[in-house]
Amino acid sequence: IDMAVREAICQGLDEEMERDENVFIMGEEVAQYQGAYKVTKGLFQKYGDKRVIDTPITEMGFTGLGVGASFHDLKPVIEFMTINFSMQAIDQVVNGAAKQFYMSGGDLACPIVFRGPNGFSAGTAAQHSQCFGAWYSSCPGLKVVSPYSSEDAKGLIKAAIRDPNPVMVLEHELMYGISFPMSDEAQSKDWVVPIGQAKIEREGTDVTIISFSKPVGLALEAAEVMATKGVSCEVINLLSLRPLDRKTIIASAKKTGRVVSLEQGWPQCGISSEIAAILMETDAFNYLDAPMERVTGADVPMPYAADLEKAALPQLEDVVAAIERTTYRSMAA
Amino acid sequence: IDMAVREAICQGLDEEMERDENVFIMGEEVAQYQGAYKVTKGLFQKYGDKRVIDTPITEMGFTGLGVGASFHDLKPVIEFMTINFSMQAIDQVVNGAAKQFYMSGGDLACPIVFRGPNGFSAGTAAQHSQCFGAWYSSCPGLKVVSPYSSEDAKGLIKAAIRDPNPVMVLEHELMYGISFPMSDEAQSKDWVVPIGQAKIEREGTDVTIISFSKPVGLALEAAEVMATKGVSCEVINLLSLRPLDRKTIIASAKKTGRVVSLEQGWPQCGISSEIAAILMETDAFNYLDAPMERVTGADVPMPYAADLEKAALPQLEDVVAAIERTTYRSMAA
Amino acid sequence: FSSNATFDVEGSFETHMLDTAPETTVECSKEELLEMFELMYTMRRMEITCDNEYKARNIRGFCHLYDGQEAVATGINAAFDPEDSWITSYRCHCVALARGGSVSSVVGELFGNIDGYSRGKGGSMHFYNKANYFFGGAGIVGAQVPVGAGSAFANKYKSKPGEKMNVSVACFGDGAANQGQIWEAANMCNLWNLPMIFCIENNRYGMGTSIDRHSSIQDYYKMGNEIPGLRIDGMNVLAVKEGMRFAKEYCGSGNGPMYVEMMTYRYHGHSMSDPGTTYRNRDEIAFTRSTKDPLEFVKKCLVDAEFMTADEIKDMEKKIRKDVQKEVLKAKESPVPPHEELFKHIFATNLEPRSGGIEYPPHIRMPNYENSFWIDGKKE
Amino acid sequence: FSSNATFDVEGSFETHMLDTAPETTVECSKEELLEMFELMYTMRRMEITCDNEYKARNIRGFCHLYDGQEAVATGINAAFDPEDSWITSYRCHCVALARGGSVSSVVGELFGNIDGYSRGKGGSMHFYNKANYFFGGAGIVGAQVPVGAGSAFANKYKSKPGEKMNVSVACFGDGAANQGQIWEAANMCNLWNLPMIFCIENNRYGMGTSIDRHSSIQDYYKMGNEIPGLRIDGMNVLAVKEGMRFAKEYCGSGNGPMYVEMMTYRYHGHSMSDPGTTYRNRDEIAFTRSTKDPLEFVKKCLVDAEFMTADEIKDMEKKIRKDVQKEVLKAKESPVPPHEELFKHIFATNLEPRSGGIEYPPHIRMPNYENSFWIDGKKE
Ligand SMILES: Cc1ncc(C[n+]2csc(CCOP(=O)(O)OP(=O)(O)O)c2C)c(N)n1
Ligand SMILES: Cc1ncc(C[n+]2csc(CCOP(=O)(O)OP(=O)(O)O)c2C)c(N)n1
Ligand SMILES: [Mg+2]
Ligand SMILES: [Mg+2]
Repeated sequence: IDMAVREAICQGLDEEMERDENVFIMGEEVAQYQGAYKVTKGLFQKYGDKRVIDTPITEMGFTGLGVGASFHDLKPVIEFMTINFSMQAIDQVVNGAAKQFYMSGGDLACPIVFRGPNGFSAGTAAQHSQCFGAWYSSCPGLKVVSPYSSEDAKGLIKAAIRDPNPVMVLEHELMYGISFPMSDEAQSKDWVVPIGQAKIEREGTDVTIISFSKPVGLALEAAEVMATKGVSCEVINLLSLRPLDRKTIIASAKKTGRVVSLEQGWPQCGISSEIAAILMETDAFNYLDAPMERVTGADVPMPYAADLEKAALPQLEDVVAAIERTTYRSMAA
Repeated sequence: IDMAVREAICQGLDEEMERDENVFIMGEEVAQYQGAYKVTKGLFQKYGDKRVIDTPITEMGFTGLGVGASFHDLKPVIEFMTINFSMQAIDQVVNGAAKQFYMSGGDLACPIVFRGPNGFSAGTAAQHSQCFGAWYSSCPGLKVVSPYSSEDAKGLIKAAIRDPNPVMVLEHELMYGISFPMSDEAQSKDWVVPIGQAKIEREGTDVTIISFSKPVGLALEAAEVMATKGVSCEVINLLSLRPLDRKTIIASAKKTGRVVSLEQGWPQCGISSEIAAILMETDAFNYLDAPMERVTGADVPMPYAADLEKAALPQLEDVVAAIERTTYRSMAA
Repeated sequence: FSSNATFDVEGSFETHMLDTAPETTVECSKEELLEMFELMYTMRRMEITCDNEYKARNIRGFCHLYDGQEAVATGINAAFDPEDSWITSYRCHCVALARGGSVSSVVGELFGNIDGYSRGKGGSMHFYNKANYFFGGAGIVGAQVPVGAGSAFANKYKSKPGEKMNVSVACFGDGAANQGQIWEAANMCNLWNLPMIFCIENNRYGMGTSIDRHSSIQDYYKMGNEIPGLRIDGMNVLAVKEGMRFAKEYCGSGNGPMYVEMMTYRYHGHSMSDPGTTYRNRDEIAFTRSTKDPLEFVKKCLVDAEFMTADEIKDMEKKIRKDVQKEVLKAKESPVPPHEELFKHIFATNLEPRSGGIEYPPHIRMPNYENSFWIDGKKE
Repeated sequence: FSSNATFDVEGSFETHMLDTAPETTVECSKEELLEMFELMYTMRRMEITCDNEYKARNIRGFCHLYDGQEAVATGINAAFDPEDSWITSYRCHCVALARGGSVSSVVGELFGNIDGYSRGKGGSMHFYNKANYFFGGAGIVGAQVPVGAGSAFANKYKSKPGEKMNVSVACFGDGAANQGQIWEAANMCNLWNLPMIFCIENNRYGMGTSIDRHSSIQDYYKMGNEIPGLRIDGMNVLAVKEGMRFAKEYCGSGNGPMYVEMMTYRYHGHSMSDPGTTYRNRDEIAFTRSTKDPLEFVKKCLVDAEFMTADEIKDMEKKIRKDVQKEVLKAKESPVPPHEELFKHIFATNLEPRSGGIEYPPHIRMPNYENSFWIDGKKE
């Protein structure tokens, strides 16, 4: 069957709430309104106001409250209406949740899930379009995952809820309505996507395209285009930004010898930068036939006008061009 | 003459306050207490409570207030007692200040300075030791500078105050008490270090060490050690993390063919990662004789115990080892 | 026949921690009342046009409409001097209009055109007009309030001792009102006696959540605790004007800040994606429209004071509708921003509006290889 | 001769928005009062030892001492059940002690030794004891308060309807009290009737800033606005105990949160780098010490009730001083954490304390090349 990403997340939440009565959902408009993007649809009806809780618009407060609740072995799932608003609460996420277990010498774990749509969403301009992949993934103690398909989305939210650590789930608003096939396994209550493992979405031999979240789709499109040109692309869907699956990245880079990274976020100190560093510092480097190319969002606050917005984001031509560059450009002797 | 970094910053502030009565200082304990680290010593006495203002411990509030004041062509200099606390205010810094000019289509500039000690400070553990270089430098619209010496510190704070954009000045607590020689130019009221230009602290021919803030000193030490081993190191003091001076980085990489980056912050998506990406995506790549090495803080929340703390931070041996690795390891054919 | 009339606003106010109160009558000239009506009706028509254009897919993203709340912005505008500062939330089209925008510049922004208020770069939530002391437009709930306090700070900083100060108002919603940064700003304003008005537009819902579910204090004008408060009938533009005159007088005189609560209502859903009928019933909306509509109220005032006849008002409405249409057409003719705008206005070069040139980033990812490498804005 | 005595605490309380109030007398047994004295004196000696050890450079970084405020933590401890949750600021040594720590584990942490409270990883600001419902120790001003509200939330979540709930207290300073997130937490606790006590330890200064310069409301017990408040003489351990009993009863019964203000004083500077004498004068400190010292107060109670003679108290003090010394020596014997601790306890593997093994990062920068490349915790 096919299932939209929105429903896949909701199904994952539902199954985990059924499985463990300590799981509760908290956030703005998650209950009676069913979620600003309807991700939590039906859960308030099913679990009531004890476990599906509408909050005031006070991110710092309810994030801290969730952290405290998690100390009692409850499992809060905190929805940020968009991850942009987590900036108001980022001290609680990073200084509170992420560092907690370590600071306490292992006494006090913080099993909490943060989730919500991350990064670009059409026509919402600079304050509502920031990608937080790089920032959060830089923080030891936090796990950071980012699904692409419905199977990913369900499996990762379930993994996040079962994890005894703070996990940030970076979803993508423009993916909520997209449908993907769900395998039989993925439909089962036991479907969990392990955190820390990337997925090879498409095998290939000539170039590796590494991405996460929505642009994985763009990578797959680009791979199709390149196939018609006789270039075989391997597409890696990172799924987890921390821990980052260096093994898969390195193995694929060694295999194909060419790497293109692709993300919607800003370039400087982004996930692509980190991939460049990994390739530099490991023996993958010796297998590169061309330097890595990065394709990222433009280095500007997101503009509103449609044309500018398009120019600020990686498009198919950009990815294709980058792939082609890696085949022109090659290592210095 | 010699001058401690603390006094150099204070002198810069003083000169700019004298020059422009719209400049004011605001933060916790900046006035009567003379600054938690005594950076603003004497300014309250000289300029009074109109222009040197103690705030309540409400970072989000006074940062927003500073942003609003800047809209009236005042020039707020906001001190964060440490930059860690800017996390409470980061939404105002990034969504407020940094994106403002762009979002308004160029109508509304936000001339504001944020400053304070960034990153590691001895024995203060995980919540008080985070480096924010990478995060802030990823944000278009913000300028980010980080001084090493007293000349840097004075010249950059003055440049920041004169800049019509929001500027984040990342100082280092453990440098405040360190003295450096001040040239005649640097002692003058006209001493301004241009934002966006790196400085070559030491010229060399074999390896380039790129760093910022306190570890520039470590890089210089390592260069001394390597000199005794017959290796000539060029040391780049970035000074500005945004705009990042790619030109100087690239030119030096081309010249020496070997690059080691050095920072105290976490590795993932750090400034070192960005340098790796720059080397990958430009023709500097073709000049590399060995892959770049990064030397960074360990990927852990900062522990308290002295030994662990030391292990969590780059030491001289680490830098030397990395430099030596770049001379062993070389490009694949 | 006098061209001034006196209107009764008795019962429009409640006070908290105040020894004085606004007047219970308001005098208003024909010209002024007409002007208010014109502005309010233009707001109404503009917002309805936005609704249509949004549905026609000419406007994208979020779009928060102000119809129902027009009396608030109009009354504030009438009470304020042009040099008084104003900042509000994302629900800002009509404040942008009041503070020196044309309908075509507002709607043009929503169309993403270069002649839009923010050159097409801001969209619905991001209008600013520095020359007219209008500072947004803020997408982040609550964030505008400390920023507004910064205007109050600047007003005090620049004022001469003893002189009346210009004031600053920050408008925010009932949903925003419990944001911690608002309290942080209130504390500083109170400590430092800043001329600041915290203006809560209580339209009874923060998105789909009614005030009793998100705020433990529902008398918003008392939220300032020891800070004086004033509740105003926000559907009555004359009461708003008088209340804000009072607040401006109080705060501008160095008495410190004030909390002002406007009792109002939004007719539309929260934004265009919200039908606005699942969490409140249609009767409530219809009842408010029929009994409390701020436009009907002004019209009644115009007729009662014999400033205008019903027919004259109809003619005027017709004219305004036409004007709005014309403005929308004009907005549509504006071109979209050229590509180079993408890299313009990231950094200012001085404090004049529109300073700063195009700053090509050092490295641009472009389909065209030739365009992809830049150093200092030039190809490598 | 009864081993119980009744003490007068009349005048130790002020209330806000409350119909009831704490009792004006407190009954206390000899054992209990002795226990309180023992704890308080141990706290005092421990903090003085920390001061010395800091000056001897055996303790690094920040170090915030609690001497002068001992009655607050001790009184809370006496009023609370072990399952009541407790969180406080960085000034947390003595709460850590009250909640199941030994002097050696507290001081050992400050020495950075492996047998320290947090295995040497947390230092002065980071003590936690999950088993004893003690949740820190927080380095970020104000941040502990919403977290404490999370404990209150969990208590309600886990309670059966109609049953008395365990409560949660978050202690914070007068300087912290205007942090916005505290108000955000207060609003939620009030909306949802959470059993939460907001406990302000008003020691009259936030670092070097006196309350009149950082807070527009100086009656902190009224800061909750419509939330009931209670001001307690925080130098009187019996009043603290009675006041907190009252607050626990009130909040635990489902009446919602309470603001509690403890009037107290810190003898030391803010932290070890602050002499604490530039922004307040020595007379103020000396006067408080001589007239309000919380330890002198308990001693007087012990003698007045004829529980102990002055000489017996002296002997007891001597014994405690010796015990503290012994504990410090013990702490010093503990080794520093082995290097592998650097990569331990980054992630938990389950919810039991100390779960999670060593997680070598995938790539470690090490002087030794051989050790520098790792995949999955193994060398490449
Ligand atoms: C910090 C933050 N959290 C959440 C949102 C999403 N959001 C936008 S408007 C809104 C409701 C605000 O309600 P209210 O303050 O009453 O204003 P109104 O829309 O009624 O004018 C929410 C939750 C946001 N923009 N910023
Ligand atoms: C968010 C934040 N801002 C600033 C600091 C630095 N700081 C630590 S303690 C303190 C003063 C707090 O005073 P108060 O709340 O009265 O507590 P007390 O120290 O008196 O116990 C400050 C400013 C911090 N740790 N966190
Ligand atoms: Mg509202
Ligand atoms: Mg205090």
